[in-house]
Order: sequence, then C-alpha cells, then structure tokens
Amino acid sequence: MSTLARKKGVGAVIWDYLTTVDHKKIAILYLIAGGFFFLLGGLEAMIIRIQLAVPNNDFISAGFYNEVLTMHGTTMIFLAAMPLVFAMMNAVVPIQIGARDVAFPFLNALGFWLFFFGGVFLNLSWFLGGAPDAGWTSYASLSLASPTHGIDFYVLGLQISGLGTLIGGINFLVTIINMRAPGMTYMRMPMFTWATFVTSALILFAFPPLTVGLIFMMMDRLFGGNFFDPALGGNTIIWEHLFWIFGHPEVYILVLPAFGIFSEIFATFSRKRLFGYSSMVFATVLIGFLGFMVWAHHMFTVGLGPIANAIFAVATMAIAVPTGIKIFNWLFTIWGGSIRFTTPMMYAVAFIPSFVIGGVTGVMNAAAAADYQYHDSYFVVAHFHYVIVGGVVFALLAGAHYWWPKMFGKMLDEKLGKVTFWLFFTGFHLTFFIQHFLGLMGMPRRVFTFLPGQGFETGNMISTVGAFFMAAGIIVLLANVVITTVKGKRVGNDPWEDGRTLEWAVSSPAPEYNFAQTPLVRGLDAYWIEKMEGKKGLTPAEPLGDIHMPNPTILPFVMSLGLFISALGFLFHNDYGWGLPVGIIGLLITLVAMFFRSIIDDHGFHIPKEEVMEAEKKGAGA
Amino acid sequence: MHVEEKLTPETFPAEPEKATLEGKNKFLGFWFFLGGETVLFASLFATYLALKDSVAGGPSAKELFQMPIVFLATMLLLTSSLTSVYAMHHMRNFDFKKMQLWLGITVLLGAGFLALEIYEFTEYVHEGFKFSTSAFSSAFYTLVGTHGAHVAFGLLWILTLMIRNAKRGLNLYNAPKFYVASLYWHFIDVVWVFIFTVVYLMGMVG
Amino acid sequence: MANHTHVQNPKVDVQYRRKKNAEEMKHQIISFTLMIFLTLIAFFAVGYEGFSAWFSVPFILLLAVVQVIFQLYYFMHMSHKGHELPALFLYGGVAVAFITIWAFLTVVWI
Amino acid sequence: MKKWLRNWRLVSLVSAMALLLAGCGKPFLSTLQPAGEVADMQYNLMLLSTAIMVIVIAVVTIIFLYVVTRFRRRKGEENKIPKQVEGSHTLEIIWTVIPIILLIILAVPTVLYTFELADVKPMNKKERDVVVVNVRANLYWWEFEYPDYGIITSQDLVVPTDERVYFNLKASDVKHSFWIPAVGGKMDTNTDNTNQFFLTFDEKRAEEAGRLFYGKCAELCGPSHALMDFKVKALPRAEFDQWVEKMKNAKPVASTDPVVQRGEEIFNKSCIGCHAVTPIDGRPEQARLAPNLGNFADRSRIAGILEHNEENLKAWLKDPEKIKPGNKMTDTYPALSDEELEALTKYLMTLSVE
Ligand code: HEA
Ligand code: HEA
Ligand code: HEC
Ligand code: CUA
Ligand SMILES: [Cu+2]
Repeated sequence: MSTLARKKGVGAVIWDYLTTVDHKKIAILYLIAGGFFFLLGGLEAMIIRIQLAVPNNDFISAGFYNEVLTMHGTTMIFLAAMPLVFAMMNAVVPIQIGARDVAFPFLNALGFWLFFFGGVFLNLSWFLGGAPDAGWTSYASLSLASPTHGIDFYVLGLQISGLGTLIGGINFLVTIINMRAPGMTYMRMPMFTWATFVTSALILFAFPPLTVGLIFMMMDRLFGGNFFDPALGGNTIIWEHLFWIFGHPEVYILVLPAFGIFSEIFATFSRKRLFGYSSMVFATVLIGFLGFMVWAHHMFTVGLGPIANAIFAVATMAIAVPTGIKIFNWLFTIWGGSIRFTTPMMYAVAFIPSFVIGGVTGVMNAAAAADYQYHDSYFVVAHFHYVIVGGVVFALLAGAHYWWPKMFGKMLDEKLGKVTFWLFFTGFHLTFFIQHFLGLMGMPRRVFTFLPGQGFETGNMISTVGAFFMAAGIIVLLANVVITTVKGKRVGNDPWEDGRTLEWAVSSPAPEYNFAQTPLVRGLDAYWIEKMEGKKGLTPAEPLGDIHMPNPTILPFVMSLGLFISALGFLFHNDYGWGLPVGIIGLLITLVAMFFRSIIDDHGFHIPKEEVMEAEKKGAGA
Repeated sequence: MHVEEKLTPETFPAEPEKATLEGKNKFLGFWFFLGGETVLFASLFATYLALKDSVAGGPSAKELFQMPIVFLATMLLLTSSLTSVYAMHHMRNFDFKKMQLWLGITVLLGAGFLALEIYEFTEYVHEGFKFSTSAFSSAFYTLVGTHGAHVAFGLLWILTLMIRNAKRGLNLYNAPKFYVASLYWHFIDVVWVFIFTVVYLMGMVG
Repeated sequence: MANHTHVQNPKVDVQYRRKKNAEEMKHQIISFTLMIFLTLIAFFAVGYEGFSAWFSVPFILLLAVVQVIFQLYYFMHMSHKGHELPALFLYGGVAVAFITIWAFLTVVWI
Repeated sequence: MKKWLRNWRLVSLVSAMALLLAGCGKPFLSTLQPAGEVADMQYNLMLLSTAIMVIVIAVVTIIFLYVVTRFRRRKGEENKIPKQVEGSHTLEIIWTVIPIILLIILAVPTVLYTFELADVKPMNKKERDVVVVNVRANLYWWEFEYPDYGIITSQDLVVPTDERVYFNLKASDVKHSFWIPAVGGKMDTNTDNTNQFFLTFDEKRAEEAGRLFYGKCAELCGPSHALMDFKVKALPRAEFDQWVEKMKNAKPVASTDPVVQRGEEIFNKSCIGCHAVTPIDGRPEQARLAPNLGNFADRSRIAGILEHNEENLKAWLKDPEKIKPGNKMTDTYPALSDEELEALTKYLMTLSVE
C-alpha cells in the first residue's frame, strides 16, 4: 500500500475505491453516487412536471405518478442532497481543521457503502413489482394499505442508508472534536466546519426516531405488528410524530451545511472575514437546537388541538430570528468587501433573495390558523423548493464549483459554469414562484392531474417550462464536467487566489496524508493570516516525520452488501421460501465481517519521511 | 511507543482507555452513540406508553406480568453491572487475569438474564400473548426485545474481546475496546432500569 | 492517527494509584448497594397494596431516575473530568427523549 | 380581531395586497376570495403575514442590491485588501430585535385565531341547536350524514349560509383531508379518531360564487386522490330547511316508464348491495360501502368530478376505472350492455328529492 500511486489499471482503480478509507476518495464516491441520484431525482421531477403541464394529461398513469412523486422526494432528500452534503464535508472538513483524516476512517467507508446499498435497494423497487407510492412521508394508513412491495423497499432501503448517515454523523463529531490541529480552538474553526459539527449532532438525535418509525412500519408490513392498525389498538399518528421528529431536523441537516458552504464563499470572494463570526456560530447552534421543538408544524391539520398548535406555531416562528442573523451577517460580509463574481459567488449571491423568499413563506406556514389553508397545497411545495433548491441545491452547485479544483486538481470552466447558473436560476424561479399562487388558488399537492376550469392551467404550464430550464442548466454542467476532466489544466494550491482556510494551503488535490506537517493555527482563517504576513506556507506544529495512515479494507463494502442481501431476503420472506434463509445469510455475512473487523488488528502503516518529502517537492500527492 | 508494547503496572497509564488518540476517539464516539441510543429508546418508550392500554381484547399488562421473574432478571442485570465495574477496576490496575474473570462473571449473569427473558416471552406466547395480538403486544415485544437484542449483542461483543485477547493480555490497543464494551453494558442496564420501572412495575400497578 | 504521541508515561507511584482505585471501588460498591436498595423499594412499593397508583407511579419513576444517575455518574464515570462532551450529548439525547415522550403522552390521542 | 387589524398601520399595504391577490383564482375555489368567517380569518392572517414578509424581503433586497453593486471588484482593484471587520454589536442587536417584534405581531393573532377556530363547544352541548354534519371520507368519495335529521347524502354537501356549521370528520379506510378552500382551511379525516371543526358560508358571497363551492381531498390517499373532489351547495337557511324536509320524506316513486323499471331491476340485482337509494339509511357505516344515491339526480357532478349528464353517467357506469383509477366500484358488478346502461341511467336520473 504505497502512497505514490503508479499508473494503475481500471481494475486496480476500482479495487482502490472499493477498499479506500481515505476521506478524499470517499468524498469522490459520495459525489458520484449522490450526483447520479440527483440526476435520477431530477428525471423524476421532469416526469412530474411534464404530466402536470396541461390539465387531464395522460403522459403517465395515476398509480405511476404516485410512485414517481414518492421516489422523487425520497431520492432527492436521502440519496441526493444528503450524500452530496457528505461529499462536501468529507472533501473539506478534515483539511479545514488541519487533520490527516477523519477520526474513524473505517466507519467513514462503512457509512458510504451503507448509504449506497440502501439507495440501490430502494431503487430496485422499480424492477421488482413497483416503487413506493405513499409520498416521501409514507403516512401510515396509506402505506399499510399499499399493495405492492414498494413501501417495504422504502422501509428497508431507508433503514440501511439511515444507518450509514448516523455513522457518518458520529464520525464527524469526533473528528471535529479530537482531530483539530494545534491552535485551532472552537472559535477559530471555519464556518463550514461548525455547520458540519452542528449538522452531525442533529443527525445523531434525529435519525433514531426515524429508525424506530421504520422498525414499526417494517413490523406492521412484514411481521404482523399492529403499531398503526387502529382495529387492533394501533395509532397512525405515532408514525406522523416519529417521522416529523426526524423530518424537521432533517431539513436543517440539509440547510446548515449549505449555510456553511456559503459562509466560506462569501468570505473568500468578498476578500473579507466573515462578519459577526461568533454570532454566526451562535445562530447555527440555536437553529439546530430549536429544530427539535417544532416538528408538529407539519401536523397542524391533524387535530392535535389548539394548545399544541399554538405552541408549535410560536416555536417555529422563533427560528426566523437566528436565520435572519445569518442573512444579515452575510450581507455585511459583502459590505465593504471586494467582490469577485465567480460561479460559486453567483450562486451565493443568488441564494440570499431566493432563500429569504422560501424562509418567509416558511414563517407564513408557521401561522397555524393560516396553515390550515396552505397545508398540503402547492404553497407548501413552493415553500420547500425555495428553501431546498434555492438554499441547498444552490449551495451544492456552488460548493462543487468552489472545491472542484481541491477535489480533482482542475478548475471547472467558468464560462460554462455561468451558463449553468443563469439557466438554473431562471428556471428555478419560473418553476416555483408561480406555485405559491397555484396553492393559494386551491390546488392540492400530490395530484397526478388537475381538471380544466379551475384556473390552474397557466400556472402549471409556466412551472413546467421553468423545469426545462433547470434541466438544461444541469446538462450544461454535465458537459462542463466532461470537458474539464478531459481538457482541464492542473491548478495550484490556491486557484481562487483568495482562499482563507487551510484546505487552500495544500496542493490540489490534497496528498494522501493532507499535511506533511500538522500546521499550527494562529487564528480564524489560518491560511489568510499566513498569506497576509507574506508567508508561502503554513507554520508547522511538528517536525517532519513518518506519517501514520490507516489500511484500506474491503470489510465496509462486505458488511453493507450483507445487509443489502438480508433486506432482500426479509422483504420477500412472506412470498418465497428462500426469503428467510437469504435474510439470515445476509445478516450472517455482516456479522462475520464485523467479527473479522473486531479480531484483525489494524494498526495502519507508515509513509516514510523520505517519500513525503519527495511528494511535497513534486507539489502533488497522488 | 507502540500501542501493543508490553507494559508494566508502572508504565501503564492511569486512564488506559484514553491514552491513545484512537482510544480518545473511541471513547468519545461511543458516548455520542449512547446519546443517539437514548433517543432511540425514548421513541420506543414513548410509543409503548401511548399504546400500553390498547390491548384489543388480548391480555393486559396487569394480567401478564409477574413480579418474581422480573425481580430476578433485574437483580441479575444490576449485579452484572457491578461485576463489569470490577473488571474495569482491574483493568486500571493492570491485572488482566482478574479483569477476564470478572468479565466472565458479567457474561454469565447477562446470559442468565437473557435466558430468563426468553423463558418469559415463551410463557407469554403460550398464554396467547403473541407479537400480533394487539398494539400493546407489538409495542411490548419491540421495546423489551430491542433491549434483549442489545444484551445479546453485548454478550457476543464482550466474549469476542475476551477470547481474542486471552493470550496477549492488556495493552493500549485493546484497553479502549474493553472500556467501551463495559460502557455499553452499563447503558443496557440503564435502559433496563426504565424498562422494569415503566413497563413491568407500572404495568402491575395498572 | 498518531497513536505514538499521546501515551503519558506517568511516573506516578503505582502504590498511590492502586490506593485511589481501591477507594473508588469502595464508592462503587456503596452506590451498587444503594441501587439494589432503591430497586427493592420500588418493587416493594408496587407489591404493597396500601399505596395507590397516584403515589407509587411517580415514586418508582423517581427511584429509577436516581438509580440511573448512580449508574451514569459512578459506574460510567461521568463524574470524572473529561466527560464534559459526553455529558453534553447525553443530555442532548435526554432532552430530545423528554420532548418525545411528553408529546406522545399528550398529543397522541388513543 | 378585525378592529385590531383595521387600526393597524400596515392597513394601506394590506389593502393594496388584497387587491392584487384577489385577482387570483376562481371565487368558488380560491383561498384568496374568502367566502365565510373562517376563510376570512385565515385570509386576514395571510394578508398580515404577507405584509410582514414583504417588508422583510424589501429590506433584505435593498441592502442586497446596494452591496452587490457597490462593492464589486473594479478594474485596478485587483490587489485591494478590504478592511477585515469582525462584526458589530449594535447591528446584531438591531437585526435580532426587529425580527422578534415582527414575529410577535404575527404570533399574537395566530394564537388567537388558532383558539377561535377550535371552538366547537356548541356542537358538543347536549341540546344543540346548530347544524352538525358527520363527514366520512372514503376511497374516493365523501359521505355526509346529518345525525340530527337522520339523512345521508354523498358527494354534494348541502349547508345553510350565515351560520356556523359544525363537522365531525373521520375516514373509513385511509387518511384523507377535508378542504373547501374558499370557505376555510382543511382538517384531516383520520382513521383513528374523529376531528371536529366548523365553517361558515357567507350568504352574499355564496351567491356571488354561484352557490357551489369546490371541495377537495388534501391528503394523498391513492391513485385517485387528485379526483376526490366534492361540491358544496350553500343555501339560505329557509331553503336548507326545505331541503332537509324533502330528504327526510323522500320515498321511492314507482315509475311507469318501462325503461326506468328495467333500470331499477338491474340496480336491485347488481348495485343495491353497496348503494342505497333513499337518503335515510339506518345501516351501520361499515355497511355503507358506496355513495348514497337517494338524491343522485339533484347532484352537480357525477362521482364528484364529471359534469352531471346522461352521457357521463353512462361513461362512469361502463368503465369507472378509466375515470377514477383505483376506485372501489370497478369490477364489482357484471359488465353492462348498452341497453342496460341506458336503463340504469334513466333510472338513476329519477332519484331525486326535488
Ligand atoms: C432545507 C429545507 C427547509 C428549510 C430550511 C425550511 C425552513 C423553514 N420551514 Fe419548511 N419545509 C421543508 C423544508 C425546509 N423548511 C419541507 C421539505 C417541507 C415539506 C415537507 C412535506 O410535507 O413534504 C416544509 C414544510 C414546512 C411547514 C409545514 C407546511 C405544511 O405542510 O403545512 C412549515 C410550517 O410551519 C415550515 C416552516 C418553516 C420555517 C418557519 C422555516 C424557517 O427555518 C425559515 C427561516 C428563514 C427565514 C424566515 C428567512 C430569513 C430571515 C430573515 C431575513 C429575518 C427576518 C424574518 C422575519 C421576521 C420573518 N416548513
Ligand atoms: C432535495 C430535495 C428536492 C429537490 C432538489 C427537488 C427538485 C425539484 N422538484 Fe421536488 N420535491 C421534493 C424534494 C426536492 N425536489 C420533495 C421532498 C417533494 C415532496 C414529495 C412528496 O410529496 O412526497 C417534492 C415534490 C415535488 C413536486 C410536487 C409534486 C406533487 O406534489 O404532486 C414538484 C412539482 O413540480 C417537484 C418538482 C421539482 C423540480 C422541477 C425540481 C428541479 O429542481 C429538479 C432539477 C434537476 C433536474 C431537472 C435534473 C435534470 C437532469 C436531467 C434531465 C438529466 C437526466 C439524465 C440522466 C438520468 C442521465 N417536486
Ligand atoms: C363495491 C360496491 C359497488 C357496487 C356493486 C356498485 N358500486 Fe357504484 N360506487 C361504488 C363506489 C365505492 C363509488 C364511489 C366511487 C368513487 O367516487 O371513487 C360508486 C359510485 C357510483 C356512482 C357515482 C355516485 C355519485 O354520487 O356521483 C354511481 C352513479 C354508481 N356508483 C352507480 C352504480 C351502479 C348503477 C351500480 C350497479 C350496476 C353500482 N354503482 C355498483 C361502489 C359500488
Ligand atoms: Cu382522499 Cu386524497
Ligand atoms: Cu418543518
């Protein structure tokens, strides 16, 4: 397992990625898999929009629409947005804190493979009898009534990928607490690292309720449980609570890293320190905290009673305050700065008005009595696409452009980047702005068609046209990626020239060991400080020496594969005789792999000092 | 210093579980995991509480639960918590043999607990209280069964550690592993305290 | 990753450490005794006919909480230093646990 | 509450927006053209919150436009290093306090309205003197039972105007949600419990809207969720009372037309197991598997969505699946010939209480 990779065959590269525990390679895996699922979810969105372009359309059938709708929401949230967020975290956070890797490289790989197999499992449903069709929220009465195995795929697939997410969350918590370079106090951590930290804490507390909800649903559907069957004393509202106790924090799990990404970008391209850093940290923590007290705002119409509705309404509104603090701090980061409109900065700038529109419609939803009108209408669809696309997707696109050179050593083409931006930005507002009004005019969401004569025609047509703009933008982005990969020029450490944080101090892409010498951090924006003092590199905190690295391993892949096989077996255990044995065999595979993990000592290996020096001289690690 | 280096009581650090960075990471990561587990069990408890009276014509808590078995199980598990404290005590004193001994006792007590639970469940099933009898039964078996699964996993884990390290003794590579496993074991006990209180005792009160 | 760095090599007196450990073990046994005692009271409170549920339910819940505090602070060493973050996250979990249970007891009607 | 709003300084902004929004949608469907007390309250809240949000957006946009135009890096500034500002306490306080004030302004009426809208005491009094409707949602049709009058209708809800009408809401299969956008927000029909709320239908505005409001199912409930519509006829109290009387006294009239008789015959063979043909149906709700057809001919729509005419009725009877995918009537009766269709249609069109 040497460091300086020689030219390898395709097989060797694949094996390398299957067994890697390097956070930078795992980031690339997350990017590819998450990107693929984003295209899939986007394709599903396009199908939705085509179907809804005109009234009484029969592009797809009613049942199929529900499958597409459910898979669009589920895929986008669990298999696209979250993994892409994880891609950014893995690519950046360890380097930003001056670490050589994450705290648990093995678990990092395990987290990825669990997500990946969970996602593949969920999508197998398309070919094995039908996808889930009860909405991404999968409310209990409908999901128990659903006749195909779709919901079972949903339950087991999310269970597996959720486990991966939980592991990833714990990993980042420990990484950020224990692996920071000397001098990097909590209040010197870059904003994206802070966002990752709070997000990981949210994951830790939000995913268990989902796990439990999914267990109940699995029991009810596959093993004769009665949690949600009113006839035997069950209660469907329990599912709704569990889902939203998870579901609301989930939206902040998505958006806080987005905030973090934008914080980095605003500072970099305004050439200015983040305004009000400490209040930004405070606001992030507060949003995370409040995020757990508001879930019932998704259930205002369930009939929880006025007391619960009023409490949750007011609690929800409170979140506007810390979010507002962030918005104004960003504006004042730009204030007095020297802005360069690169592609990432375009997204960041566009994010502010877009997200504010989405945020304030959120506060409108929070007014419980008025939400009786908005709920389950297109007004809500408009709200959440404004925050998710205008916040999270913009951030992911911005982050991808921003850190692409750090991940791959080449800059994405700026011209094409801006074409993508304008297409996507225009399409986004065209698609979703009008949906506010559709909702207010009485159009419910999750409808596979609408009848003429209700005033919905024009709005839906505009919305569909907008979606095509977004698709065109994404296609340009894909072209950009291909062109860059083929013809792009290699770049140096700090290709944007205004980098402030530690990741811009190492070569692009970073060497396997990140830092030849662990740096000494002397303040917020550690690299900027060194640059301003006219230094080329960082101040080292340790002498040059051998570098200890973790061993690659196939076990994470095997463990995840085991669960995948097991889930497949249990899913069919009521239909086929092979179901139960396959289910058990799968579990055994996982257990045996865990056993090996436990008994094989893994002390890692060392990269000798000489090799490190040579790599550093060349300026590129891999 | 290499982590597997042979140590003596003099060189053995006071907090062996946190002496290496790996150890520190494990220690912290595991505590966070327990924070997540707290929420997991809370969701199970919350559901149990919401459904405990939904017996749908099946047996109710009051009719089913019997004090002696629960009491015995509680004593076994509580004691096993103490024995694992003993094990950690000896680990800190760098007395590997005694540590293994106390871990062994812990495992035995845990196995006894698990056997009692299995016996209890089969009795219930005979009395017509099956998993699919009512919402109450589903909630009961899922909550108590999840705890039981934790016990079983804990047993396997501690056993694996004991056997794997039987020959080579204590070092800074495996000390954190033992420590974390014992934390897990205590956590299982914490959960049981709430189970015997909320499920069994409150169930018997009615 | 640098597992070769942080091993303290305490030249502390082994004798002294032994003594401290033994003392701590004594505390552990005391807390164990108390825990067993609390458990006995809880079972007794339920077995005894004289108490109404209005008394015994809150009472045994209180006993459980006390017992768990013993577990956490003595058996799991949460009273020792270096447990600030574990405590933070554990109590984070407890907070979420608390509102979950509170919600399920109030707004899930049956 | 209204007085409070009137005194509000934003009143001009609010009314400007009201004008703007009122242009949106159809009076029988749009939440922006409220037609009753409940929808009014919600509309007021919507206007108030929109006003606040417009202010917020305006402030952000002004600062935003200023900073992105003023501080772009110009030619010759390539090496300029701006002053690295840490932050400002004064500013922090300003943008913490002002939003809090705005939110309090929104929160107070929100809480008040939330409690006001949950006031269902009158329907739970022993001696009640209000109109109560039991709504039962089914895949994909609605049943409206008037417990105080002992009558049942389906698909078309009939209500008196200018008074609070109270509803008991529940679902018999999966969860649905009961929503009449122009008249008031929705409430879920759960499978586990009965929800209660009230709506008010304003006489004047009902008339303007053609006395027929559109109602919708607002919770995903399966393939035909999109088509689970119902209609609401809002009548002046006197006319409503008349309607109730007619419903109570409706008796099947023997027809002399042989085609109708033939239709009745078929109906009694294939359909009566699920559909009742008198508005008085004493069977328990589990037995009421299909819409009550007692006043079918008086309805405004067939199956809640199709225009009410013979052609569409035939289309429905011939192949309901094509009209409402996944509905519970498909394949529950033998295929019908053209002649049988004709007969059934003629028969069904006689089922009237008017
Ligand atoms: C990234 C995702 C994301 C984010 C960040 C948010 C943010 C918020 N959301 Fe949203 N929401 C979703 C994703 C998200 N949401 C999704 C997916 C759904 C639907 C789920 C489903 O049913 O399928 C949903 C649904 C949803 C509902 C339920 C609607 C319904 O179904 O009836 C509600 C109700 O309260 C709500 C509220 C809020 C609020 C108050 C915020 C706040 O956090 C917003 C705060 C931000 C601002 C307010 C803007 C900036 C602030 C200022 C400039 C300061 C000044 C402002 C004021 C004084 C107002 N959301
Ligand atoms: C991260 C979350 C996320 C994202 C990014 C999106 C993105 C989009 N969504 Fe989203 N959406 C949800 C989460 C998300 N959505 C959720 C949770 C729901 C609720 C589901 C439910 O009710 O259960 C929902 C529901 C939903 C609806 C409501 C459907 C209904 O209620 O009936 C609509 C309708 O317009 C819609 C449209 C879109 C569009 C046009 C985009 C666009 O932004 C997408 C842009 C991307 C593309 C256009 C990619 C195009 C790529 C190609 C064309 C190339 C294809 C090539 C290959 C595959 C090789 N979505
Ligand atoms: C399973 C029992 C069942 C049988 C048998 C049945 N139907 Fe139906 N019928 C339904 C259901 C359920 C609906 C509501 C469908 C929907 O809107 O989703 C319905 C709807 C209708 C409607 C529209 C009702 C309205 O209020 O607009 C008519 C008319 C109708 N049925 C007539 C018939 C006739 C005629 C027959 C026999 C030839 C028949 N039905 C047999 C269950 C049945
Ligand atoms: Cu009924 Cu949707
Ligand atoms: Cu929410």
